[in-house]
Amino acid sequence: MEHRVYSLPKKRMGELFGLISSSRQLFLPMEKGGQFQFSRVDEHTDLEGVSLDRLLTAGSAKELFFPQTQQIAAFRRRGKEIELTSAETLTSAFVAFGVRACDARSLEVLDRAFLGTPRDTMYEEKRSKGTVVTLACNEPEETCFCSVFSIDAASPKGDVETWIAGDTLYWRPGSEKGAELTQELDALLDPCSEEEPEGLIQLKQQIRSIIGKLPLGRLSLEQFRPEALQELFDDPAWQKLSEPCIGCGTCTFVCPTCQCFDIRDFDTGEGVQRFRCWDSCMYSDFTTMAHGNPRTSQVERFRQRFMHKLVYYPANHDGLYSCAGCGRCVSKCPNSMNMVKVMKTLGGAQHV
Amino acid sequence: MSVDKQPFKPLIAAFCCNWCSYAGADLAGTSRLAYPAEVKIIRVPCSCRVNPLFVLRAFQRGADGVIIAGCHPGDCHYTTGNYYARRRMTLLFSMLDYLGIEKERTKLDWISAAEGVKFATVMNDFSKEIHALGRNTRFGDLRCTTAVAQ
Amino acid sequence: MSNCSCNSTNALVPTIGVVTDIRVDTPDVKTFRVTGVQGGLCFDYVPGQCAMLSIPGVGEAMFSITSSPTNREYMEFSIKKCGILTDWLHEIEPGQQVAIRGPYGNGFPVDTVLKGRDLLFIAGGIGLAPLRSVINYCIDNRKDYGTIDIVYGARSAEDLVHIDELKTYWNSLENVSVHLTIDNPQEGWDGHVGFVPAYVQELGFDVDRTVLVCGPPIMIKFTLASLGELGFEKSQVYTTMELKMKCGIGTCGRCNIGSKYVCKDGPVFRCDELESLPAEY
Amino acid sequence: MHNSSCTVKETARKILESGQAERLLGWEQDSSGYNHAPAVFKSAGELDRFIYDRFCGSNLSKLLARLREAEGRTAVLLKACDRESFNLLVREHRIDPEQVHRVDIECSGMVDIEKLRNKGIKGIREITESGDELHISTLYGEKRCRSEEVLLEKCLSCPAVSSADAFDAVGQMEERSSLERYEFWKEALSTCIRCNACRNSCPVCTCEQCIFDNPRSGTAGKASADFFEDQHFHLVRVFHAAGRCTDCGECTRVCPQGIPLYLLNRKVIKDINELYGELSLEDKELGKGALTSFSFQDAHPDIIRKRTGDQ
Amino acid sequence: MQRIGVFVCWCGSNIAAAVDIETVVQAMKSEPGVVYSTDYQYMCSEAGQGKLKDAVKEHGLTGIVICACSPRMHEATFRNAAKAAGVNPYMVEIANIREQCSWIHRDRAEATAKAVVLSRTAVAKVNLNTPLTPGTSDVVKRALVIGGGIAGLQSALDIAEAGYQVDIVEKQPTIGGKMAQLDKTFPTLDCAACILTPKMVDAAQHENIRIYTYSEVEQVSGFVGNFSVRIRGKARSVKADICSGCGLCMEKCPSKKAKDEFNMGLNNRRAIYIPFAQAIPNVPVIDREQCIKFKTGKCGLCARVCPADAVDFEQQDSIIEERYGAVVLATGFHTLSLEHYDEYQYARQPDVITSLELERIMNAAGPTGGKLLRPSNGKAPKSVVFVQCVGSRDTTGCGKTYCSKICCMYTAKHAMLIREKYPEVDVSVFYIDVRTPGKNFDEFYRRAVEDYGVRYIKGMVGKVVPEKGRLLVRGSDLLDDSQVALEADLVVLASAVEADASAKGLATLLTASIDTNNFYTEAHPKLKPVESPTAGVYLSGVCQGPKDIPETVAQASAAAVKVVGLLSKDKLLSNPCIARADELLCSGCSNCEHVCPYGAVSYIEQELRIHGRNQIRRIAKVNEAICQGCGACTVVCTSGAMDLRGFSNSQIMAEVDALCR
Repeated sequence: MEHRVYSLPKKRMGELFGLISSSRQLFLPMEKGGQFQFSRVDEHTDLEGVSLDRLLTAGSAKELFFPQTQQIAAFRRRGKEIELTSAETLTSAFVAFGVRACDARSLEVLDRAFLGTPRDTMYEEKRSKGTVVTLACNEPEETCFCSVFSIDAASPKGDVETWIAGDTLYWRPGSEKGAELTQELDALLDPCSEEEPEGLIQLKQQIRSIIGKLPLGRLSLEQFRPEALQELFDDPAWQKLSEPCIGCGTCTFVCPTCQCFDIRDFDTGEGVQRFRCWDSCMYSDFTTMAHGNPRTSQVERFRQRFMHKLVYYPANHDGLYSCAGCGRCVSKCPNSMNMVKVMKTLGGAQHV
Repeated sequence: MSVDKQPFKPLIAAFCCNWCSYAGADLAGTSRLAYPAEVKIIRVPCSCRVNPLFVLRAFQRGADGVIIAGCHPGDCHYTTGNYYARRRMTLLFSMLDYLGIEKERTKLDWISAAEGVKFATVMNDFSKEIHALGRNTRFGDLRCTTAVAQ
Repeated sequence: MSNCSCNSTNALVPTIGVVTDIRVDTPDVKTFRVTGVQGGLCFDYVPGQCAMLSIPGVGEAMFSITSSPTNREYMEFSIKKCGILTDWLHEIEPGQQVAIRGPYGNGFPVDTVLKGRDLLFIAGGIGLAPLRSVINYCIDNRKDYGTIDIVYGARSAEDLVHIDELKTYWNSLENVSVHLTIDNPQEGWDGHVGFVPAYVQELGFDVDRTVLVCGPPIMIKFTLASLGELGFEKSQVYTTMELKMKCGIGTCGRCNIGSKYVCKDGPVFRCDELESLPAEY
Repeated sequence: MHNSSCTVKETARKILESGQAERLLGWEQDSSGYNHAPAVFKSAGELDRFIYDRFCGSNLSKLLARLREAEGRTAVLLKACDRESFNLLVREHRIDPEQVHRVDIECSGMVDIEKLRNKGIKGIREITESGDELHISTLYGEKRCRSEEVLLEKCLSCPAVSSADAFDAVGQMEERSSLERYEFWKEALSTCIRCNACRNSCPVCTCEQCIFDNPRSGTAGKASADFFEDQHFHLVRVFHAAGRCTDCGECTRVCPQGIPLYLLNRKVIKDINELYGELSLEDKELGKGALTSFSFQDAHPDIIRKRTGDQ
Repeated sequence: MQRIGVFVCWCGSNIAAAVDIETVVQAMKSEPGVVYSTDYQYMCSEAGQGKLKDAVKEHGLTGIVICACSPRMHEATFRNAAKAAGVNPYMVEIANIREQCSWIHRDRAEATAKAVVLSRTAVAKVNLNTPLTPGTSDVVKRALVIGGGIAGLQSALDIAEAGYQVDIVEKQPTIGGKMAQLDKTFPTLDCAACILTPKMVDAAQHENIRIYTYSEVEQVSGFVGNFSVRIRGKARSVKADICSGCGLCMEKCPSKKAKDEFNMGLNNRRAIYIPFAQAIPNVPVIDREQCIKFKTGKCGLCARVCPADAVDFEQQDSIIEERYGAVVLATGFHTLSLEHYDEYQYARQPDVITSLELERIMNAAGPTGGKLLRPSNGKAPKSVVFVQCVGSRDTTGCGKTYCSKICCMYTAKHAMLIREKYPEVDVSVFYIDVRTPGKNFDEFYRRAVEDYGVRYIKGMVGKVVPEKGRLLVRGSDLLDDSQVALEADLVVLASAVEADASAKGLATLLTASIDTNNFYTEAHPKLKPVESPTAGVYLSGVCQGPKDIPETVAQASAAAVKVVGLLSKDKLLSNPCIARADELLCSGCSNCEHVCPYGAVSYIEQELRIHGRNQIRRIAKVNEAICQGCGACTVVCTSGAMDLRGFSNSQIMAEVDALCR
């Protein structure tokens, strides 16, 4: 079912945020400590910090659904006894506003990883309580390559899709959840008369024309097929590619689709809290087990990350790549090594 | 919560070198020189054994003040340990201060085995300072102490 | 804070079990008997599946269940001392509670492929642990399976786990043969001496059996070669890779070998499947 | 910068052609025009992709330390700010100077692409330099920017580039009240995602295994459950670098969250300078640092308490 | 996991009066690892220790916590009790609930709560304790004494008398040192040679003593109980074993221009010479820089006249390698060079001399045959002015900041001796303070002033000006608040005592630390004044700091006792609470080596297997015989590779955690 488009004067967005946050938690891209992050907004928040012009938050919207640390359980030990004192806490309903198309796609990638069998109930809980309001990318960056993965930044899929065209915010529910939220905001949102208002059509055209000009827009995925797995795995280029890699976790932590985690215990003195936290396949001890480590060199770890995104994941998920082309790794890698360079090097002759 | 109404009972970790300050504390005890029970001593061979990690750990685990006591300069059982400790702790205290953690929460003092009186005085004074500062809310670990403010 | 003991649907939240008995197998292997706090099994499982044991504050690790699910009273884990958690487990006494979650992985195809087949079990060292579950399952459902041959070796006689069961129980059963070997000669050992792969070749089994192998990677490698020489196909051979499991549910990102996830697609693999994967295990 | 870029490339070529070194550690050009990655060049032929321009901020010393076990000599290009870290790595035996052909190169300051972006410049397609101005061609039109406005933080205190005092910002921070400092750092450090970019790029952090990674250290931690853990991580990181940090600026450059880590490192350097001054010649010869040496006259830590500025 | 037993002591009412014992006992029962918790009136008593031993047996304890008095009191007691019960003594920890709890806290609830915390802290530590065993090492039963002055001789003689072998290494051609140059000694005025030379002979003839003169220590390795030392014996050019010491060679030697060092350069000696008549060994040495044969190849007169054919121009340095269990440093001092003290005209005026030069002038065997004569013209002086503190207590940076300690007394001695022998000579002394703390010292000084009429002027000399063949000494008289100018024929400067130049090099060889003045640092300024911080290295005499002869001898004997104590052991037991580096974590940075006060850390290249690959790594190794367990190294080790047994990082952190819980 196609939902209709609503509009709201841009200057009344503050009211919109107020209304949303009155019933649900609201997360918006805000400037904090010089960086752009999704931050919780409530009635006390100064909306000055809200930044919808800046394309990407430093970290992705993933952290709203799969936080960097998340408690699993708590225990108390007394003598030989172990008591399970609490399990995960429940999440209240929330809205993530201003999620870009790439981040929205990444949730689809995470869904497939976390919501298979067995289901990851912690993620499921967050996912079911969160409503994703996307925002079209008026000014894509040179680091963007979402179009390579057939993502349309001009029409970002989400529970609600929004656009800021000039002085107007256009709003279109994209799911039941989105429709529900839209209903709650009835008082503010004006249904548009046309199916697609003129301003919106223009904006989409404008965005698509820029996307057509993006320098990374023509990367090829042709080589990255499950059949080529072994060939890619054995490619000698990994050695050279991984040379600058210092084994930090920056790319994995800013990546919207990276999902690796570790489970750790923290002894508070009173009890033990078991939590999970992001981990990175780039870390030297990531796969260290009692019996050894199957990936002892950085080149193996480096290969694992990119093979996972470009080959292993699609092989298991109907060809869906575990990369959304957001470009965060392109701009954040300390030593300027990234997905794009990997794709260019291994992607065959068309890039040379 | 009712917790707030209880009078503030600080927790002070005191790292004492085995040869001078720990003996000084013993002398204070032998001389029945009182100092607050919130001061609790950890014995280390030398003040230079005190890793800044231990100091940070104490704060993380809810200590309100940390004091390190060693032999007077020139008297170190290992000749030079306290000189290294002095530099380390000066820089550590400075960094803690720089991060906005009250500088009165950390202290280093030289207490010899003969200075039972000094031991008690130093601990009494330090404890007074910590009482005046109140609970440590600027460095800790939320999971370890419910008292740390949000 | 809710005080639940806990009916959480979260696959990462364990339940509490209790260690009721500890048996010393070798100088560095002990077998732990675990039941639910109220007795009985903590959960149902099939042979070859694993469980995550943990002591909160110490660590969490995956172990294959070495008892057979036909035993409804308790589960057993044979655990080698090799890390922080296992060091700790080796120190505990009966009555100690542990956190446990599972079962994880696919298990051996005991009710499908293996049914009606002659079986050859080949294990080295602690590698007997997962196979023991299958062996006992087959013995308890004796009519469903053909002959059973067990080739088992360890560094020395002291390092053979479950030695009593091997010598006095399994070996006494009809159509069950136990072939033991140790790496180097030693006093008081009158059995076979030599590495497992060589022994397998020496014993020269017919190729109509289905083989289940578990042990150190180097042993598996050479055993596969020996089996190949005897004419076995890789597709007749199963092994388990539970050492690579971490979260147990295939999401933490560690267990993949190429596009296969040990937690989801394994830990039991047929060797021809394994062969098609990148050599990163 | 163009001239020196050609000279550096020429130098690199000579080194590889003459066999003075088996390989050369430099930078490889990226089509973005700014995202140049450190790279190892093994022959003069590979130097086609060599680049040295305004976007080669990374310090190659750490990567050099990783090449320790490579056969034969490695040539390395060292900017002024990188030389001290090189020296430290030699001092701490992480680099064998016998195995290194060291080339000191000139630098007139490196551009911080983040600063450029923060100026609202988006969709960068090409950057050219003209005098002290950068001309940036973007998807959204032509932009200009004075290069000195977008230099990396470390360049602002480099004597070759700027006359600014490296410790001004630290001094200003010290002037603030204790509570203000606390609030500042709480905000700054709580954005830390513990990606370890600062640590892994730091030439001083060359432990075989970091205590934060070692489950037996008692301090292991991967991610922060609260701000205090970030505080702890950065305190320990800075403290472990105390007396060794050469202010090469890598941590600040690489932080994906833009945390002003230099304010921490420079504070320690400032303290050491003010409290202990230069090392004695003898200590220097022995390879000691500020925390592995002492003087009988060193100040008592109470000097910190006597500082002005209350809560 | 341990099986820990907790024993809470009442200490009669000392603890029980302030602490509720039962609460502590009960609280410990739920602590991790504790399998038994009990109390007793006096744990340290036989019965208490018996209770401990019984509990170990009954409960299979592996760790023990005693909640009682200070570990400084009874740690050893309980460790021994544990040992007797079959538990490693280092598995015992003491919770100090008396000195640090019951004796200082009056509020019973508060004291009890604290006792619980202290006890659980000890439990937390014991949980991480590991059994430790002291290391052992062999002791080579031979001592090395470096320096053959009175200090070295005394140490050597005492060690030899105790029955141990001693080698003395002396860099001069003869033993005897500075004392041999002295004329009389204060305050008794007995002749130095008369008391020294018998000792020299004793040493030379002692069956347990070997003397290497004209020799220097070149290399030292090893550690307490087992030092390997390389000694270079410089070529004398005279075969010591066949030389009879007849002296013919010296008489005939045509090279006569060398300054006689023994006489402080006041006269000349031959190129082949024996420093002084009673020198030991009584074997000449050829000064190759002065010898005509060595310079031109011609001459060789000495060889021709030698009846024993002992002269050997071809002689090479000899190298002696020997192992020692202990080393005594007795390198002594020299006097500060006064070349730069222009105001005193020392370098320009021959009649401005140092006190040691005066010693030689006054000595009957000296250049003037004991007559007080001016070096410039050989005439008797009418007026002598002494200046004290030349280069001592000097904060201008020119000299030394310390007091040289002996100058006040020897100046009084000189003044007195001159006045006694030459009553017609005026003697004045410029001084800052007169320091005479010693037996009969002040009396001695007063005698100089009161009985011998030496004029003491409190004040410093500003300038010495040559005037009409005499010297005008300008100074201030602080007591009189006036400027004074004295005419003198001889000005004697009490130049500062300075550590011998060899001290620094030896300190490096032996990792014995020196202070800013190059005096050796003692292991503890009060309690270990004759030990250096390096185990097995002892200090004797002025090399440790200025002192007079009796003090030097006292210290020398003290050092000897320490050496004897060490050599009397067959094996050395080392403290097991020492540092150890985890080789897989060590990154070889050397920072631990830099801070170790004992030189216990060294680096080796070791092949390690990492991820199935062999790698050669530079890693730290702690010498267990040398490490004293201070822990300085552990804190500079950022990776935590270096840890201290008994006080490990994890133990202390566990204590912190338990304490803050």
